[in-house]
Amino acid sequence: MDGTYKRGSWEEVMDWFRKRSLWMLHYCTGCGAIELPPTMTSRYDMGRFGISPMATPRQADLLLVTGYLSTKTLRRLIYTYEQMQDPKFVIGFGSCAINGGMYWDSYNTIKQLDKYLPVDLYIAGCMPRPEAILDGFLELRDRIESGKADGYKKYKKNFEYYQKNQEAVLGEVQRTQ
Amino acid sequence: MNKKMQTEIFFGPNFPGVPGNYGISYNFQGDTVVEAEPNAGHLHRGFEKLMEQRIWIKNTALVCRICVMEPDINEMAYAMGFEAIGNLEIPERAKYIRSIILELARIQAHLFSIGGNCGAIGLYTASHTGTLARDYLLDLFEEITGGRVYHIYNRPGGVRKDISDETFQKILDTIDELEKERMPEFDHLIFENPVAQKRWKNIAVLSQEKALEMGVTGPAIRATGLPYDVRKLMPYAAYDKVNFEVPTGSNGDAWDRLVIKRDEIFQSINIIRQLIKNIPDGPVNLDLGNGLKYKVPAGSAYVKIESARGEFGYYMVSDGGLKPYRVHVRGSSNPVGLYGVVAELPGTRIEDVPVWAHSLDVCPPEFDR
Amino acid sequence: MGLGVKITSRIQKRYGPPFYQPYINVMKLFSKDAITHGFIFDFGTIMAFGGIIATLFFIPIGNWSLYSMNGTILLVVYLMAISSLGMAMATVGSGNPLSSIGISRALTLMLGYELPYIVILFGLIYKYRTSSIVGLVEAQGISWNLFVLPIAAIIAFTALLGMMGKKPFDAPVAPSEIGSGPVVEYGGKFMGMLMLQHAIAIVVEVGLFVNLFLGGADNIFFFVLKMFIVWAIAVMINAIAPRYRVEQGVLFYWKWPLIIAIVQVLFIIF
Amino acid sequence: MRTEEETMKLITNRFLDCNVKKLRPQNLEAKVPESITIDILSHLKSHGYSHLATISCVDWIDDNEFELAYHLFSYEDRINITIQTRIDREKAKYITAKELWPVAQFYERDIHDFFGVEFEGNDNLEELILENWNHTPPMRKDFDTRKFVNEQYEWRDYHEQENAD
Repeated sequence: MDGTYKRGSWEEVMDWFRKRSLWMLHYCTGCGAIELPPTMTSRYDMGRFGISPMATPRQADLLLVTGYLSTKTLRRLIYTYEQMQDPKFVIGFGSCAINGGMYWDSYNTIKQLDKYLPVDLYIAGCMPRPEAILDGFLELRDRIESGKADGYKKYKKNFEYYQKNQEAVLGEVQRTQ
Repeated sequence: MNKKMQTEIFFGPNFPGVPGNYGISYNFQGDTVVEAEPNAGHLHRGFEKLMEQRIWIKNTALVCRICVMEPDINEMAYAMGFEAIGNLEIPERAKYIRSIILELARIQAHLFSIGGNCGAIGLYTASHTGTLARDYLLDLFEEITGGRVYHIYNRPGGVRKDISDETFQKILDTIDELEKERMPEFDHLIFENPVAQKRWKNIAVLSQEKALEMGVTGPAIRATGLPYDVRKLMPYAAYDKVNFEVPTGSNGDAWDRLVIKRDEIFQSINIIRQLIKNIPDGPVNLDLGNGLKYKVPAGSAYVKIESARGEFGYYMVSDGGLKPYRVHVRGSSNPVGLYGVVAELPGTRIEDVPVWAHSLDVCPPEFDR
Repeated sequence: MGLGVKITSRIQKRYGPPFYQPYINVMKLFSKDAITHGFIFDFGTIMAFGGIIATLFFIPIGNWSLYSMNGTILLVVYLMAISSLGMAMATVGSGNPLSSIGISRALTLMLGYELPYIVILFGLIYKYRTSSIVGLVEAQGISWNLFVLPIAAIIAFTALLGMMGKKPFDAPVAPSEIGSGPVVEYGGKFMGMLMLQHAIAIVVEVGLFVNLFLGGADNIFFFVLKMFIVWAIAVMINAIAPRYRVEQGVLFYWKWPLIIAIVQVLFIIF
Repeated sequence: MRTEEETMKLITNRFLDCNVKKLRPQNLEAKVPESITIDILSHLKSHGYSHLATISCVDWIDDNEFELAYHLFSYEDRINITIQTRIDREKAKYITAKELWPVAQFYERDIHDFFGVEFEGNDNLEELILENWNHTPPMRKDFDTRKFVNEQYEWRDYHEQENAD
């Protein structure tokens, strides 16, 4: 994070709106997805923070990587990430996104998420509880407010670094525009 | 059905209507699916390879991560396989507690799948209340085992720790509340809803011969009228000491499967009551000496138990070493998720693909392992 | 709109988002950049948006109404078709198979609910001998059409559900089957414009219903109150009803409402 | 409702050198030579063993053989039979059981993915679970997953806190 960059007042107003209505992409990649329905529904309701699941990457601006990632899913996740609109944020769930977690010696899961996608926030816990997920969302909101959540800018800046890592694991990755 | 009239759709991994991380790419003409192809493997973590690297006791923590909806089923099957090869006899009380945990897991899985089914046809209010009812059961699990969803509780040789009396009382209260307030609510909202009935009746029909030939088990085969339930066919844990009947349907469509799931919740409730009423006391698990050095004698065993979705089998082979030689997991939605897509989907309408997937309970981590 | 989401979430036993949430969503969407799919895509969206605003002019809101010459009802029904055609052009331009299925469903559903709706409108025109909405509002005076022709009001309400794409008939926008139908390819700004268009469409349709059947109020406040009541009922039905398949929806419309509508018209003529 | 002993006789009197033994109540295990497995499967299927739970494959690397285990279950007799056959590890080829149980083609495809066993008669054997995987099939004993992981991915470099107070 290169600290808060100089932001015009218009950007701050926009961040206030972006903070209030985060649209989460309805794509459960790993085992953390079992804790999402309780967070979305009546008990730990995340709708009251303006976070609602969206069907398509075009409309969503928050990508949840719930748990581990197999190489096959990584390829599709990169396509999804590139389809999303620009101020986009990525949250990594659980220890599997940080250092491979319980499947550290599995041949098919990736070990570090932020070598392939710029991650703004990690939520700890091998399948974090709904309260932890909500706390993670609130933490992301404060980061957006203070302008620190700028993963998407980082992705543009050192695109070659990410591309090199992705090619290393996946072989040729087809680029959308 | 010439080729150029068809368009291809990836009902793929990133899609709201799909149960879990799994893709079906089908091409359709007009409104009906012409041919479909499963595209599985997104959740493959190589469990069987990892299990060969870890000693016997360590695998219990790994095993419950295989199927996300029902962690206890995997722990139980692994423990039973472990005891089957070494033919250990676990104490009576542990058997009772194991059955209670399994029945609670079954209720939770059924509530989740009812919620999922309603989500597939757009009745979001029911999926909200379904998940809410399930949440109270997760609190119960947290009370007993410490974990919300992954509770590494059924250890080989018994159960990790005993259940105190007030926890039993809490279980009984939650079940009564579930039966008295939650289930009637579901009946009004889901089962007496004319529009829902129209969306579920004779959709995704699975005939009896096809179900038998495909090796489908669980609510899907009971919907076609055959009362096959592993708890009755090969009783394990404390199921032979409990009387319950197996609900069956008639014409094997999505509606019958849902009604069966609903009746099974009631059956599980009265099983738990019977279990808690006459639970013997005594030790809760077999002490196997130092767990880290325990060697299972050479041999192999195929063990199967009744999960909420059907028969869940473990084939375990041990060559007498510290680590299991080979463990093969047979998920209960294997036939449906892979072969079912190729055989059953052509001919259904597009709107019914998610209904088909949810009602037959396709659980992708089971066949990806 | 915001209150609608609040009511649905209350039914689902949870606190919904704050009632001003739609405004925040729209502002946020305008702050995101969007990917266009060529000229047809942009033109279609603007056309849909323009069509709806044009329809808005002809609906008398309270006692203020812009045009009160004859034939406004037919004009309104025609203009409403314009906006959905605009959206259809945009989605076809976006080239995603999912959205083309969605839009083909929307048009077939439109066929479904237009038929009984038009039959009833003819009934009304014939009864009051005037085809301008304002004329109809005065003709009702104190005895609202709701009580004079109750059956027509119920059928118009079901058609209203179809028009707004509320739950029993929201096959075109079904998220679980075709990834939220026509709006699959709509990015930031386009999505914002589309949400505004949807909000104004609701105002138009419910306003039309209130004018025709609830006697249109004399000042703005009453009008908004009536619209809210009708809207709340529609939202409650939306919360508890699952989704019809398209052909079930159309069949539903053509089976009972059409027959009753024809009976209603005959009843008016004699 | 045949008991275990009758089922054992059902196999032994029909086929010659296959020893069937009873592991636990309601569980039988039959070691069968490679040549007659498919006939035994169809014979059992006609006698009520209609449910094929799954086909598993075990890699006995020290005696250089793969072992295919077919798990059958009969709803009438409530007996579970595991038919185990040994096939050579190098030229790993076997006949498909697709005609008896169409669902077997996907179990065989799964085994082909992980062990590299060829099944004639099973037309689509392309990758089901893994994606463009060109190393040795992963579930074989000679594939070491930890060595593979270390050279495929680098580990996060944990910089120790200097002042770990």
